[in-house]
Amino acid sequence: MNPVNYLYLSALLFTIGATGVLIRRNAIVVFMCIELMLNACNLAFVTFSRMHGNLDGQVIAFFTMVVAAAEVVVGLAIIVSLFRSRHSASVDDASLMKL
Amino acid sequence: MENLIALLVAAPLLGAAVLLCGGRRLDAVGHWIGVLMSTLSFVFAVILFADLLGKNAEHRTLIQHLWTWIPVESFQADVTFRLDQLSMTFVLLITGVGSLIHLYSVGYMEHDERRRRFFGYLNLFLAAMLLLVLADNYLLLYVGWEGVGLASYLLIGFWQHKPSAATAAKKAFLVNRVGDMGLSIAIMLMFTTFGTFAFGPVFSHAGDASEGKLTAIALMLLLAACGKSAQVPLQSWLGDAMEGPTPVSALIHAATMVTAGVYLIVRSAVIFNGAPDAQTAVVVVGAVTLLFGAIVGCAKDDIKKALAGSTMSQIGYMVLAAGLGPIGYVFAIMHLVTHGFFKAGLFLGAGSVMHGMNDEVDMRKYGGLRKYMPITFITFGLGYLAIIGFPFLSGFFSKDKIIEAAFAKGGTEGWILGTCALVGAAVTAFYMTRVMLMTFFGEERWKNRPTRSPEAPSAEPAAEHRGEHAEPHPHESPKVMTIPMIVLAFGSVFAGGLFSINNSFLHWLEPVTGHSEGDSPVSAGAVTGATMVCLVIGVGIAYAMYGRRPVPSVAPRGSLLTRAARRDLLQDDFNHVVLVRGGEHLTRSLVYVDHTLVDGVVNGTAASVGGLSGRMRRLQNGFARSYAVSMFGGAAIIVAATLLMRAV
Amino acid sequence: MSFPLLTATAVLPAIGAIATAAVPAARRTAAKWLALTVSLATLALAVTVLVRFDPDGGRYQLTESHAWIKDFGVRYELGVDGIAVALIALTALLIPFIILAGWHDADPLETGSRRWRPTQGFFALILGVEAMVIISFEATDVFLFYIFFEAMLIPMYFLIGGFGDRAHEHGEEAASTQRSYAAVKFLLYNLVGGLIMLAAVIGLYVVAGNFSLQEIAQARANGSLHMATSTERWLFLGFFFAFAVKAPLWPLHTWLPNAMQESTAPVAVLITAVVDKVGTFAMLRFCLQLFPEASKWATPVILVLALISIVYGALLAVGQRDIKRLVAYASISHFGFIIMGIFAMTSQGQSGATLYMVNHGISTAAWMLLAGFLISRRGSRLIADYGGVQKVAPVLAGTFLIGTLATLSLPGLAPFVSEFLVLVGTFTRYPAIGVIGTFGIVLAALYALVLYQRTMTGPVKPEVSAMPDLRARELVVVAPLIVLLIFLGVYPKPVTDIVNPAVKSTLSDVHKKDPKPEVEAVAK
Amino acid sequence: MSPLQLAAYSTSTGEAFQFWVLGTVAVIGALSTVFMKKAVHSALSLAGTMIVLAVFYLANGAYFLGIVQIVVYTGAIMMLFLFVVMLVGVTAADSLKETIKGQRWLALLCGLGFGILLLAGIGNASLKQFDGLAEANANGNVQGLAALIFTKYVFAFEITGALLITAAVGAMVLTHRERTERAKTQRELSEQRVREGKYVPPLPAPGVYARHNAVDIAGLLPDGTPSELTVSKTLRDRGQIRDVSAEALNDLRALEQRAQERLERTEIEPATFKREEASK
Repeated sequence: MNPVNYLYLSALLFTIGATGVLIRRNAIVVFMCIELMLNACNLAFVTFSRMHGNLDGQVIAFFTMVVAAAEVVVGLAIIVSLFRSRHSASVDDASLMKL
Repeated sequence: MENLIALLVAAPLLGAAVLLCGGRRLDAVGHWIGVLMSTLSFVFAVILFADLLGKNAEHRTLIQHLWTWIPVESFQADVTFRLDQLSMTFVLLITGVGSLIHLYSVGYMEHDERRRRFFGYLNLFLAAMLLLVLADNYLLLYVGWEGVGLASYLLIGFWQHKPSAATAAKKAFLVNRVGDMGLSIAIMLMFTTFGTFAFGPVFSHAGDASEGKLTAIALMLLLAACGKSAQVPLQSWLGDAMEGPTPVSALIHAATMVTAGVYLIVRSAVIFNGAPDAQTAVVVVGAVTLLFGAIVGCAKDDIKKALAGSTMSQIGYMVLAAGLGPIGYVFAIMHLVTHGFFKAGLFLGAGSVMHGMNDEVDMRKYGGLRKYMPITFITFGLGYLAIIGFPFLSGFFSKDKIIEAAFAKGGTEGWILGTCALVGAAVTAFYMTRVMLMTFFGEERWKNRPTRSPEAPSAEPAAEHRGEHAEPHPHESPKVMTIPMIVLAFGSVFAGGLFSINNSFLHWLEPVTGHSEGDSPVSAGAVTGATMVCLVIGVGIAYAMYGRRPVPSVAPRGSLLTRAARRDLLQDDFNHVVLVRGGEHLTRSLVYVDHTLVDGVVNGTAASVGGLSGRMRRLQNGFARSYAVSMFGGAAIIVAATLLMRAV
Repeated sequence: MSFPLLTATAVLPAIGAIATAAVPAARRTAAKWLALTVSLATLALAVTVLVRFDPDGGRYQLTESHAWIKDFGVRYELGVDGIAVALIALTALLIPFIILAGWHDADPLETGSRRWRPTQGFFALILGVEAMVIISFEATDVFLFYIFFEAMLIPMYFLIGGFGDRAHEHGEEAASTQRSYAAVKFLLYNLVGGLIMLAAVIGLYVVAGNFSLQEIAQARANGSLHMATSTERWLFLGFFFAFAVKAPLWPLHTWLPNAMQESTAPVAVLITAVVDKVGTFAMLRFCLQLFPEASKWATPVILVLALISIVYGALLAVGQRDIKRLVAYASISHFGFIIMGIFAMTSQGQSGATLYMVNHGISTAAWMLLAGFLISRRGSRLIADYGGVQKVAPVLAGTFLIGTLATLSLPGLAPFVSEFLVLVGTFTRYPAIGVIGTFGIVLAALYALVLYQRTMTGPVKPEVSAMPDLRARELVVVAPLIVLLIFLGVYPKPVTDIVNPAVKSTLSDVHKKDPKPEVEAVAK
Repeated sequence: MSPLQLAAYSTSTGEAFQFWVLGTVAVIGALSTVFMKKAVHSALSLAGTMIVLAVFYLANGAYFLGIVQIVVYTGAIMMLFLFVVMLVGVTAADSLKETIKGQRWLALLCGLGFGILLLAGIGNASLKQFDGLAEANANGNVQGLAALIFTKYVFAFEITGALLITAAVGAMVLTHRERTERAKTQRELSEQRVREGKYVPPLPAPGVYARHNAVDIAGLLPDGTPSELTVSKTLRDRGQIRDVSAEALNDLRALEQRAQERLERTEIEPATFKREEASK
């Protein structure tokens, strides 16, 4: 098997995640989809690391994880406070930006 | 001596400034300031005249350079005055007759609360008119030209609370502006042709220019003259201008301003001499106007309008003479001067009649006034005799010369012009006799007429101050008014004779205008005889129609020609329909076009951008997911573009 | 280093504007006096510029030059030629009158009105406009000019939109709506013009590598800077469009009637007599000097447009029912004359056009301010609402008549000199256009006299019967303007002496010489 | 081509087998993350996908990351998700029904297009070189990573640390509610209720007679209609009220029918009659 397949898988997962972001209304699920996209990227990084024979890709994936963790913390905090004030976790409810 | 020239203009200008800016404080003495300033100017004129007489004919041109007015590269306009025989003649006429009319106005305008302003305007007129005749270049002449137009505007509209007066004033100014346009184009043409528009260089180099250019310049000058001198086709304003106070009609619209056109043509003699086609146009205009004015004068019942028609006709004579070239220039000016006397006298007489008749202007409501106003009757009568060319009065000499000159033009042209002039003389005799008979002879039609209802607007609002009576009590005017009339009557009687002794006037003007005797196919005696025959015919018909039969106090319907003549031969109607109505429609539709089309295109663009934005705004629905789709789609497109670029 | 006189002339009103705005709200009168004092001081500085300027000296004088944005070659470069000096003097002269005429225009309205009228702001904005206009006249750096050319729109926008006539026939709400419409229209028109010009300014930088007017003009003259024909034409059009909107030239004129109609009379004067002059001035200074060939290429079209402006503006003025709109259309007609004079490319035409800018400034100021006094008395802008004012207020009517006569270019008053020069200048090169332009003077007489006749003469209308005559303050505003009109009409030489050399160098920039007369009647 | 290089180009059969099986699982997990109706199910699916990914990391020689993936992601982050799901509860947003017009189609189109583009891009790329990590991992994977992180990427590492702290503080700020005013006393609250003319007495209790005392069942009004006021606000917002009024009436009707049958009475139904009256 050619390891390029990992990249195909990564692309597939990324696309699924992106589509999920677009069609789900529950903010938590949207968030999960974003995590899925990040993980897809990580897979690609790890694969690239293997292809190039150095560990830089893994380091980047590591950073991605850290950043993802930070993002999840803040994002979930936002969801919680949003739910507190609006009693809803729907991203469509936060549509005050329209004219 | 040259330095006096500026004072000629300065005196009345100062008077005007003082009177117009002085305010109510000067109300009590304002009119005397006006008279003083105009008389002062006359005195200067006499001094200068004496000085000129003391010099050789070749040295009778005085130049006074005051300051450089508009210097732009080769365009050099100076404020420079030129006093030569021609302008001297005019200066004397203007200041002399002007001073007399100033004096007359003191009495005539006595009860008008705005008399100070009236004198201010009169002084302004004098200044502008003097500037016109003294200017040494066409641009400065143009200043005077428009200046007299302004004064005329102000004076015609002096009783501006009357809408008719205000409209007449505006009309006069506008029609004059059309003429002014001609003058300004003529100046531009001169500038492109000669590089200057000062009299000296232009006249000395006129021979070098092509005939086409000269014809163009001359035709434009003719247009200017038509406007100012009320010649066909720009004559329509003069009749309406009679809305102004009568002294104004006498001074501006009879004696001086309206003759400025003749001055312009005679002054530009060199140019006209080089443009025979333009001269033909001038004589045609003169001949047509002479008949036109005469016909109109026959039909009018308003004494002032009848006189206005007469003025038009007489100026037609002058223009005709001026168009004849060197044969006629001198006679044009001579008739101008004599006409200045007798027409001013006639108008002052008419003013005096109106003064005594509660400002009634309709001659059908006069009659038999000779008993009540003897001085007015005599002076008016002398003016009448002068204008119809009664032997050995002023008009006889000057008009006869013009008719002779017309025949002297030679060929078919000469015969046609001469005949026109003769017919004009007959018609003149007719309508002037008609005026005379209707006013001073016959039954007293002003008696026992139905009282005027109080609501009816008075013909001249000054009447309000003099007390409105149901029936007028004709009376002689005060001395301050009759003295000028008597002086003018002297002029009407003797001026022509004086000028003709030894052809003194001819010799006086010849150095400026040049002169040549035409070869007349008819002898001078024959022309005089024919003129006399015409005169008798005209007077006879008038006597038959108005002396023998009672004059109805309401105008009969009259023939088609009469009715047309009453309406100024329908020229006003033509103007109204074509120019006024057409103009109104044009402006109205332009306003519409400006609003809907010019503005509409821009507003339409704005509206469509606005509409598009409104549509685009819907995309901003506030849903983060929608925005995310856009981003995602955008990203996809970018990736696709990158791939495509790499593939290519 | 010598005293930066030009900077001072522009900076003083700017400081004055800030100081006026900073006056506490309660002390309105102090703010007014402060603004008036500053404007008079600016006038004094402008007179100093006028005196220090040597007509026979170099082309640009009193120059100042400092590096500003080095990376883009933008410099703070000032300098004046005769044309600019005349216009700076005009601006500095008119502002005190505008302030004085608008003395009560920004007073708070009677109780019951919800609108807030910041007096300080009104006068500060006027001074701000003055500063920007003056620096636009002084700038010899294209970018510097552009900045102030555009920045002017901001204070003007607020002046138009924020302060209108006190009375309005359709009530306060309608007035407010129309006012903001007019202000937005003004802004949009000029902004579009300005943005197109910005593109051209950037294009010029790309081609020339710097923004200095003198350097570029010099490089163009000695051939070291070559521009492709099409490039030059596009750049020219970019510049010209902005100036034509500002000027305004038909068919880009429709913002002016709205703006003048809705603003107060002093602001209307500010628009037409001062701000619009920047447009025509810039045509002379930038279009002709930077793009001589393209200017010549576009001349026929521009002349025809100018001609249309003249006739069209005059005809529309005849058809107006609103006094201020009438004045606006009259101004459009007059701007047609100015543009015609500029593009006739003769010394008479261009000197006449410059003179016309000055004279039109003065005459329109007099006419419009008097119309404003009239309107403020009756509370209506409609011509039909007046009649017989002459009888009630003779001084007002008399001065208004002089303004009317100046508008129709009566000889003896200043506008005649310039109008005739423009016509002669055009006629020598383009006789047909000159002749049609002359029709404009007939039409001018028509609209001007119609206005005078309908408002001032005739029977006295009951509503105007109690109208007071001119007050002392108003007379102080009008009298000097009228004196100036007469003086410059009789003796315009001081102005022509300053302007002529500048026009001569401008003409040599476009390689044009006056046509020779057919007959050499004048010995050289 | 040496066997070593060949090894770099292809992997062992075992790995291939593992990839195809677990890859399928990962895709299914991802799909169910997106399409599961309940957030809890989504979270669980995601956790599954992540574990699969962890295995892939291990397979790709990223031993450290594989472990971290399991510990941090699946262990910590996914638990956090579940915790929030619990906090927020099940909401109406869980419905898969689309509310924005055309959104779903656009999203699917974009997703499909993007996916195809990505796959095509990868397919197009010339990914010939495949070095393998044998050399890099010679001193151990963790040591290799540490060497990089603390030398080459030390600044990024530090900054990431700062980011983490900031995120922690940020989360705290976001979720912490500071009282800006004094809490109202019970007295003040009751006075306010009276002032505003709101429902003054204590709220009615949920439940119907003694038959249903669950909190999600609305109490019945005298005429038999359920009163929403009796149910707690949270349940109301979620739309989780059970309506048992019909049940009670049915029971009543059944009871009466039975009584009728037993007592052989003819029916007079004043209750039904009244109800109809009331419902009008």
